[in-house]
Parts: sequence; C-alpha cells; structure tokens
Amino acid sequence: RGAQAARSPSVTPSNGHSSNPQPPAAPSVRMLARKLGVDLTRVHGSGPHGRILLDDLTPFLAPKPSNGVRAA
Amino acid sequence: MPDVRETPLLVIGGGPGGYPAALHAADHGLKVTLVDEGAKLGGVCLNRGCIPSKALLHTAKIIREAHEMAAYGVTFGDPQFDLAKLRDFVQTKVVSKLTGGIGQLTKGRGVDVVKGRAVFTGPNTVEVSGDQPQTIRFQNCIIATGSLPAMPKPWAIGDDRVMDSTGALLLPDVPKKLLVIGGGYIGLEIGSVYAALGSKVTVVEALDRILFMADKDLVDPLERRLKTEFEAIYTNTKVMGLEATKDGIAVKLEGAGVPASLTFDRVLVSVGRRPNSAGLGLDKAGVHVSERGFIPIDKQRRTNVPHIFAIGDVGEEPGLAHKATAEARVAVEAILGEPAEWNPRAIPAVIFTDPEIAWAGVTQQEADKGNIPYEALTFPWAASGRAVSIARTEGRTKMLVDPETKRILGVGIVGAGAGEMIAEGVLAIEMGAVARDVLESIHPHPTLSETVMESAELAYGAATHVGKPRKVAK
Amino acid sequence: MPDVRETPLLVIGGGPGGYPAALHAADHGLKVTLVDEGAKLGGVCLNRGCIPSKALLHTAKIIREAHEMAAYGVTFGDPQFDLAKLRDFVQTKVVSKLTGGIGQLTKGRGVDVVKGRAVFTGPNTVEVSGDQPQTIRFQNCIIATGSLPAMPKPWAIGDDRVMDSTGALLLPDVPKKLLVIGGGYIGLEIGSVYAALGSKVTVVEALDRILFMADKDLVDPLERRLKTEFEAIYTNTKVMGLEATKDGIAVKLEGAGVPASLTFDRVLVSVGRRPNSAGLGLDKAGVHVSERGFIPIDKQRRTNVPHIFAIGDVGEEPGLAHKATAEARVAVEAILGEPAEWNPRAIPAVIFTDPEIAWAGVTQQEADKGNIPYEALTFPWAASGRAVSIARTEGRTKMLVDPETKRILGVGIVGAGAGEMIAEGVLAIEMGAVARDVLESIHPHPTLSETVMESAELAYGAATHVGKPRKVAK
Ligand SMILES: Cc1cc2nc3c(=O)[nH]c(=O)nc-3n(C[C@H](O)[C@H](O)[C@H](O)COP(=O)(O)OP(=O)(O)OC[C@H]3O[C@@H](n4cnc5c(N)ncnc54)[C@H](O)[C@@H]3O)c2cc1C
Ligand SMILES: Cc1cc2nc3c(=O)[nH]c(=O)nc-3n(C[C@H](O)[C@H](O)[C@H](O)COP(=O)(O)OP(=O)(O)OC[C@H]3O[C@@H](n4cnc5c(N)ncnc54)[C@H](O)[C@@H]3O)c2cc1C
Repeated sequence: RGAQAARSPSVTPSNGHSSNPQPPAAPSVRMLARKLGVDLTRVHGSGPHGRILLDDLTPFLAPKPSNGVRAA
Repeated sequence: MPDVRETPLLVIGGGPGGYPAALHAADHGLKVTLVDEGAKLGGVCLNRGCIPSKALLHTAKIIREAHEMAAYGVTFGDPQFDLAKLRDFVQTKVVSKLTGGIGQLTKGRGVDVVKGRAVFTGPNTVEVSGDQPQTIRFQNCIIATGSLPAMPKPWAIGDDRVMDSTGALLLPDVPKKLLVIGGGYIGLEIGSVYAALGSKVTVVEALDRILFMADKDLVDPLERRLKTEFEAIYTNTKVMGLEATKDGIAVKLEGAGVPASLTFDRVLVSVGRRPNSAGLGLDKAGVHVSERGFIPIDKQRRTNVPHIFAIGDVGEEPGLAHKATAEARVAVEAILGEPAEWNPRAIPAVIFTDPEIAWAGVTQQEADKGNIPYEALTFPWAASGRAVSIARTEGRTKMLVDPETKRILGVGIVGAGAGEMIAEGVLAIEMGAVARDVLESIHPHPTLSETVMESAELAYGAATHVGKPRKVAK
Repeated sequence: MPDVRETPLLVIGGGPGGYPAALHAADHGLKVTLVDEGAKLGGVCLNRGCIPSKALLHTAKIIREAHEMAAYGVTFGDPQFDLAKLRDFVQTKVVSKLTGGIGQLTKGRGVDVVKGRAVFTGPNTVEVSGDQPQTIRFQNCIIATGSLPAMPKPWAIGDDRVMDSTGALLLPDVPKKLLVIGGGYIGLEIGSVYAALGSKVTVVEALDRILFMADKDLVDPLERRLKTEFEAIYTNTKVMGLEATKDGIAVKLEGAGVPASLTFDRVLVSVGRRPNSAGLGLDKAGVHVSERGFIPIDKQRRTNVPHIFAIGDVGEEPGLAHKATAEARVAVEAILGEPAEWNPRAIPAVIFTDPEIAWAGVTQQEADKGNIPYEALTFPWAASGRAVSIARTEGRTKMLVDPETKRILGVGIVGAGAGEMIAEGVLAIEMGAVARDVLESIHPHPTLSETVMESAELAYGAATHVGKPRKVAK
C-alpha cells in the first residue's frame, strides 16, 4: 500500500534531520551485512522510507559471472 | 588429587546467561563443560529471581482480581492461604520443574555439567572445588557468574527478619507489617505479593520517585494503585538504621513528613544487585574488572583476554535475564567464528507489578537527556474497548517516533499485560518500522494491542478513538 | 414532508466499519453524515457482539482462575452471582460507556449523526425512516450495514428459550442445561461464559470438529479443556428439530453414539451470520449483491457503482470487527483520491475462549490445501518458564515459514493470552520478516511472548528450550 504521502498537518517541524545513526534494517539484514562486511550506512535502502532489505545486499554477494542485472 | 579435564569451551555459571550459552554451543557441535556451584541449574533467575517472583505475582493478581469482581456482581469469600502449599507450588511445581528441565536439556545436548565453584588459576585453567574437585583446562571460556543482592553493611544486623529478595521469595510467613527498602522493581514486585497475602507494606525510596529508570508518566498509574494497596510509599527518604527488638525491627527514617522511627515484623532490603566477580581469580586469568566489579567487554562480549568472554549480570547493565540469554548467542557465535555483534536496538524491560510497566528502545527521559528529537504519542486506555471491558482503564501506551521519518524509536506501556505487549514494540524497533507499518498492521479487536496501533495512528494526525491528538513534540 | 440533506459522504451503519469511516473522513476534512438505526452507535460489535461477550468472558476467566488457585494453596469460597449486577456492569459500565464514547467522538469530529433506517431510492439518494425522517443526497456512500445472526427457519419456533447470540448475551438467567448449536467461536465463547456461571453446557456441531477454520493442533488443547468444563461436545451431529415443552426445549439429535433426544432449559443457536443487505434498496442504487447477500467490492472497497463503497461484514468475509475498521481507512482514503488498496498480508483471528486461539497469515491447513511450501515450527508451552509459573502449559506456538528464505508466512497460537500475542505475528508478516528477525528481537523474560521467539529459533535447527527440533516440512 503506497499511501505514505505523509499528511501530517499539525506536526511541529523539528530542527534536526533524522539523526538516527542506525540505518533502518532488520536484524537479518544486519547479520548478512556483517557476514559480507558491508557498512549499512552506505547502502541505499529500497524499502519503504529507505528501509534496507535483504535484496539490497544482493549486489554485495559473490559476483555471479553471467547476469549483471542487479547493480545498484 | 583432582582430575584434569580438557574442554574446548568452559561456561562458568548456569543461569540464563550460562545455560543457553552451553546449549547453543552444543547445538553447533562444540564440546562444552558447564560449571555451576548452585544446588540446581538455572541461576538466580530460575531459583530465586524471575521465576518464583512471577509465580507468586500471578497468585497475587488472581487474589486481587477475585476481590475486584464484586463490582461485577461476583463475590467470593475471603481467600484462605495455605502457605506451605503455596511454597510447595512455587518451589516444586514451578522452580524444580524448570531447573529439572534444564538438567534434561543439558544432558540431551551432551553438555558436561560439573557441580562446584570454579576459580581461575591461569588464563586457560580453573580449579573447581566442591563435590567434584578438578582442574579444567579450556580453550575458550564464557563467564556468566551473575550478580548478588546488595546488602549494605549497616543493615546486615544478623537477624533473619531482615531479608534480601532470596529470603523474601521463600515466604517464611506473612508479616503483619513489612518494610521494603528500595523502590525498584524487585522491591515493588515482592511488596505486591505480600500486600496481596495480607501484609501492610511500607516502601522507602531514597530518590524522589519509585522506579526512576522508567518514564514518570508510565509509573504514575502504578504508583496511584500501589498507594491504595500499600500502607505507605515514602520517597526522598533515607533509612538511617535498623535495630532488632523483641517487637520487630525498629527502623530509623529520615525524610520530610516521614515518621522518625517505625517498627516492622520483617524488612526486605532491595537496593540493587552487584556483579558476582570477586573471588573468581580473574587476576590469575588476566581479566580486567571495573571498580564496581563489572567485567568490561566488547561488542562480541569478549573480555580483554581474547578467548575469555563475559555475559549477563557480571558484564554490562541492565541486569536482565533475556539480555543475558541474547548475549549468550553472540558470545557463542563469536567463538564459532561468525560475525556476531551485540547491537540490539531494543532491550525490553518489564516490571511485573499490577499494572505492569514495559518499555523498549529509547525512553522519553533518555531522549530528553540525549537531545534526541522525538514526538511522543500517547494513547490512553480509557479509549480502549478492551480496557473498558476488563475495567482496567488506567493504562496508557506511548510511542516515541522520529519527527521527520516517523520511525519508531521507543515504546512504553503501563497497564495489564504490558509485559506481553512490548514484544511487538521490540520487533517494530528492530525492524526499523515507521509508525505507518504498525498502524496498517491489523490488530485484533477487542485487544489491548490495539492501543499500540492507535498510538501509531497519532503520528499522522488523529487516532480513531482519540478526539484530539495527544502528541508531544520535542 | 421529509427534509432533504446534502452530504459529500454518507455512511450507512455505525458499527466498527461505519463509525471509524466517518471519523477518519472527518479527520481529513470531509463533511460526513452517519446513519444508524440502532438505539446506540457501535453496531453489533459494541452492543451485542465483541464487547459484551468479552466483558463476560473476563468474568468467566476469573471465576475459573480463582477456582484453580486451590492447587496453589489459595482457596476462595464458591462464588455468589448477582446476575442483575453483572448485567448492569456489562450493559452500563461497559457497553453504554463505550457507545457513549463513540457519540462523543462523532460529535467532537463534527460528524452529523442521523438516527433511522436508510434505504436507497437511487444511486445518490437514500430515504431515512424513523424519528428523523428525511432524504439524504450524497456524493459518496459507504455501506457498512453489517450482518445478522442466522436463524434457520425450522428452529425459529417462537419460544424465547431459543436464543441467538444477542439474546444469550443479555443473560436472562443461568439455565441448568444449555444447548449450544454450532461449534464456532461465538457458540464456544458464550458457552464458556454460561459454564463458568454454572450451566451444564452441551455443544452440537455438524462438522467433524469444532472451530474448523482453525488448525486442528491449535484447537486440540482447547477442546481437551472444554470437554472438562462442558457436559458434552457432539461433533458430526445434526439437530433434527426443536420443540417447546413445559420442561424445556426438547431437541432431536442425529449422530453416532449421540442420544436421540435431549431436553434443555435454553438453546443458543449460533450457526453463523448473514450479511445485512436485504431491504436496503440496493437495486435502486444499481449496486450488485451476490447470491448469499454479500456486496461484491474491489481492492478499494468499491462496489460496481463507483461512488458507493461497502465495508465490514456486508462485504467480504471474514466477518471481524478489526477487518471492518481497517477497510474503513482504505475506503475513505480511496474517496480522498489516495492510492489506497486493500491488501493485508495478515488479518488476525482470535477466539477468546480459555485458552485463547489466535492466528494470522497462512494457516497450516490453508498451506496444505494451496500447496504452499512451508516448514511448521512448533514450540510447546511446557518448555516456557512463564507458562509453567502460571500453570498453563497446554499452549503451543506455531510458526509457518518458507523453507528456502525462512520468511514468516503464518503464526498460530493456542494458550492464555494468545489474542494479545498475535499482534507481533501480524507485524512480522506485514513487515516481511524472516524467522531470524524475530529470534534476534529480544523478548522479555519471563513472558509467553518468548515462545514466539523460540519457535523462530527452530527455523535454524534448535531452540534453547526444545531438545529436539520439532519441525514439519512440507
Ligand atoms: C527477585 C528477582 C526477580 C527478578 N526478575 C527478573 C525478571 O522478571 N526478568 C528479568 O529479566 N530478570 C529478572 N531478574 C534478574 C535476573 O535474575 C538476572 O538478570 C539473571 O539471573 C542474570 O543471569 P546470569 O546468567 O548473568 O547470572 P545468574 O542468574 O546470577 O547466575 C549465575 C550462576 O553462576 C553461578 N556461579 C557464580 N559464581 C560461580 C563460580 N565461581 N563457579 C561456579 N558457579 C558460579 C551461580 O551459582 C549462579 O547459578 C530478577 C532478579 C531477582 C533477584
Ligand atoms: C457474539 C459476537 C461476538 C463477536 N466477537 C467478535 C470479536 O471478538 N472480534 C471481532 O473482530 N468480531 C467479533 N464479532 C463480529 C463483529 O461483531 C462484526 O464483524 C462487526 O460488528 C462487523 O462490523 P460492521 O461495521 O460490518 O457491522 P455491524 O457491527 O453489524 O454494524 C452494522 C450497523 O448498521 C446498522 N444498520 C444496518 N442496516 C441499516 C440501515 N439500512 N440503515 C441504518 N442503519 C443500518 C445496524 O443497526 C448496525 O448498527 C462478534 C459478533 C458476535 C455476534
């Protein structure tokens, strides 16, 4: 459901940018990133709100020679 | 002359840190030796902590609920207590059943269990004393020796009417008047049990409120209720001395508007716990210890000595059973050479009083202190159909979200069953969920879990059952 | 001559579909008119469904728990019932409080509430009869007229000892012998209430087991318990006729080993509900209706007439309050021109018996039928410290995962509090979580929510508290 056209009329705008140092990624994604030695703060998340999905780590898996489909 | 045993992995301590570490390692094919000096495996948690306290709290809850049913037109006679039977239920049907189960699990997984006290004699050896004296030489070691109740010297007057949590959970009797020193969760939980059994309970807390680590708005509903169940809660109050007399323990107090002296039939000292690291021979192994007795560890739960790890209460705070168990997995995976890392975004905390209080992730007071920007979205349970139908409307569910992205930073709940409900909050935080993820996840009606969904709704303006958005932006 | 009112949005029906639709639309600045023919807003759910049944079930639970405390050494006298007070609690303190609250919410949001029965007279008009007769001309309309208890003709013998759920929830008295026709959740929930109040309850079910839509392994623990609380549960049994006699309702039964005839003081007919679409004038509006009376709708909850929507029980199954509320949001957002879509991956279902049964996502029997590959991971509550300490070890937690990716397809739970626990399962499925996400999310100890974590652990071999992995691959 793509209805995230955030309507948030009465939200007090805050000074800060979203300062969370921990990229939005599920534990399974974080584990795979550790296995692959990937720094998640440098990965672009394709999920809703930039959430990093397992698929986003596919480019970091051992290169499969024939199909170069999924380069980020 | 003691035996010498060789083991790839030695685990010292069989509590919720140690025994899962041993099981987990065994499941991955490691040969493990587990040493514990207790009569039964399970550590503090199973033998004299989480488990007996919760069995008693369950009893207390039903006693209160039965009483409150009068408002619904259902009246019971006053409950009769058979303390011996209650003790037996807790110790035999609950504690021994579970500790026995752990014995079976370790056996089933082929873990060698050694009964005795282990003391390091070098970086790769411990000496075990007790029934099975021996030397154990290990390749890797996980220290999970836990913690002990703090008993400040001046209060250790050698009278068994002055108890720590271990003593109080054995239910020696139901004192007419009980003093609880320390308004932390252990004191309040055990105090609630005795209050339900008929004791007049007084709580003394040195700080200006009970449960200081929890957000005040979450503590308020509990405090209001405890004030009706307890004789008194004295905050900003110091205990200046205990004296054993024929009539009871005479206690000197110091605090504004607080009686200078009171006498109690029993006193529970619950002012914290200290890491169990003394006398372990850590210096012989070369393992550092902090001034307060904690063993410093890294993200893999490794001490300064690379093949020695520490988990549970003896390592870092918070001292919680589930934290110890989760660390066990990290330490074992590190030993197995996997890229394990201790990096939870939410360690839930639960106070099993009635109402319960539970939180996970960032608390509001932490966010305030750390200048973390947030919006606090609070859904009052008075607007929950479920809460109304069980007559428990004092609860509230609070969600802290990032003001920009609406990412969920923390969840706090006070109310009946909060301890089960917080699991959803933990998952949301760990998954990196935004409020919309929770609000669009359909929550069954009528349940209290709907309050989590409706607090998430507030991030986008209004919730179905709250007229005016209650939102605090920071 | 009736008034004519113009409204941008008309909502017909003030149940858990209709009133949230009205509130949600109003929150977004739409002018809304809500018509309901009931005496109080809230629909079936609040007035004669979810809410009164759960208030009574809560009472029943405490009666049972108080009784079971004898095993812990705590005995209460037999409970005394003041039925008038219990009825008053349910109707006044719970139902009226909540329906009154909805009245306030609609007022606070500026929703125009019209009391009366609406019947379509054209594609943009309804005629309202009742105290406030009028014509309403609308631009958009949401039909949320809900459902009615099914009462098969031959059993409608015009004797008020034969009740539907609405009548039974009014607690006319506590019959010595109650027959429940239909082993679905409504019959079992209400039957449990009467059993706790002292009725001898017999259940008759035509199919070969009760609660056929739930996985059998989740129903088993409930069935075992109900068999001790109920007089009898007859499956594969048909009711051949009811007859009013002086001594009660004589019931003819047909089933192997089942008495051919029995007499009961009261009979509850709970054999399902039918969509409330007849007599609505749908033909005048040009809205199609299926043979069974449901209104066909698309992903935006739109009927074949583009500006007329239908949500809740009158649209699609399952007939559940939270499904109706979630659809309300979709329909309103569609009307607001947003890209809304009805596409939940998990609609939780809860049966509020004791133990409760709850599930979300794919059930095992659905996976079997649909040839969906899965692994079923079952964690028995006998291995849960929390379950042991509350003496409720009959529960089990089951997770269905994709064998390849370990993505969570479904979660099913039977046990005390399953209805609250399932929220985590819904979130996990909606977030696309894999088992590792749940297992690495720290669950507080000691809680029943740990069983969800441990079932997830089984996806990777073994769980801490289960010796041999219980895994069914398919
Ligand atoms: C009353 C009470 C209630 C609590 N309730 C909860 C709760 O509800 N939830 C929660 O999460 N936490 C609760 N806790 C805290 C919880 O019990 C601890 O966090 C947990 O037990 C810590 O686990 P651990 O494995 O680190 O050590 P422990 O459980 O302390 O176990 C350490 C074990 O090591 C053994 N040992 C120590 N030194 C040696 C040695 N040299 N040689 C051999 N064996 C040794 C000890 O005998 C012991 O068995 C409670 C605590 C108390 C006191
Ligand atoms: C005993 C019982 C227990 C239940 N327990 C649960 C539970 O625990 N959880 C759960 O999720 N579901 C439960 N349900 C089901 C739940 O009640 C329904 O799914 C839910 O009420 C459907 O909501 P709705 O908005 O579609 O319609 P309804 O709640 O049926 O409301 C329809 C409303 O429309 C009004 N109306 C109808 N026609 C017209 C008209 N022409 N003009 C004006 N007004 C009209 C009616 O007066 C009514 O107020 C239970 C049902 C019963 C009977």
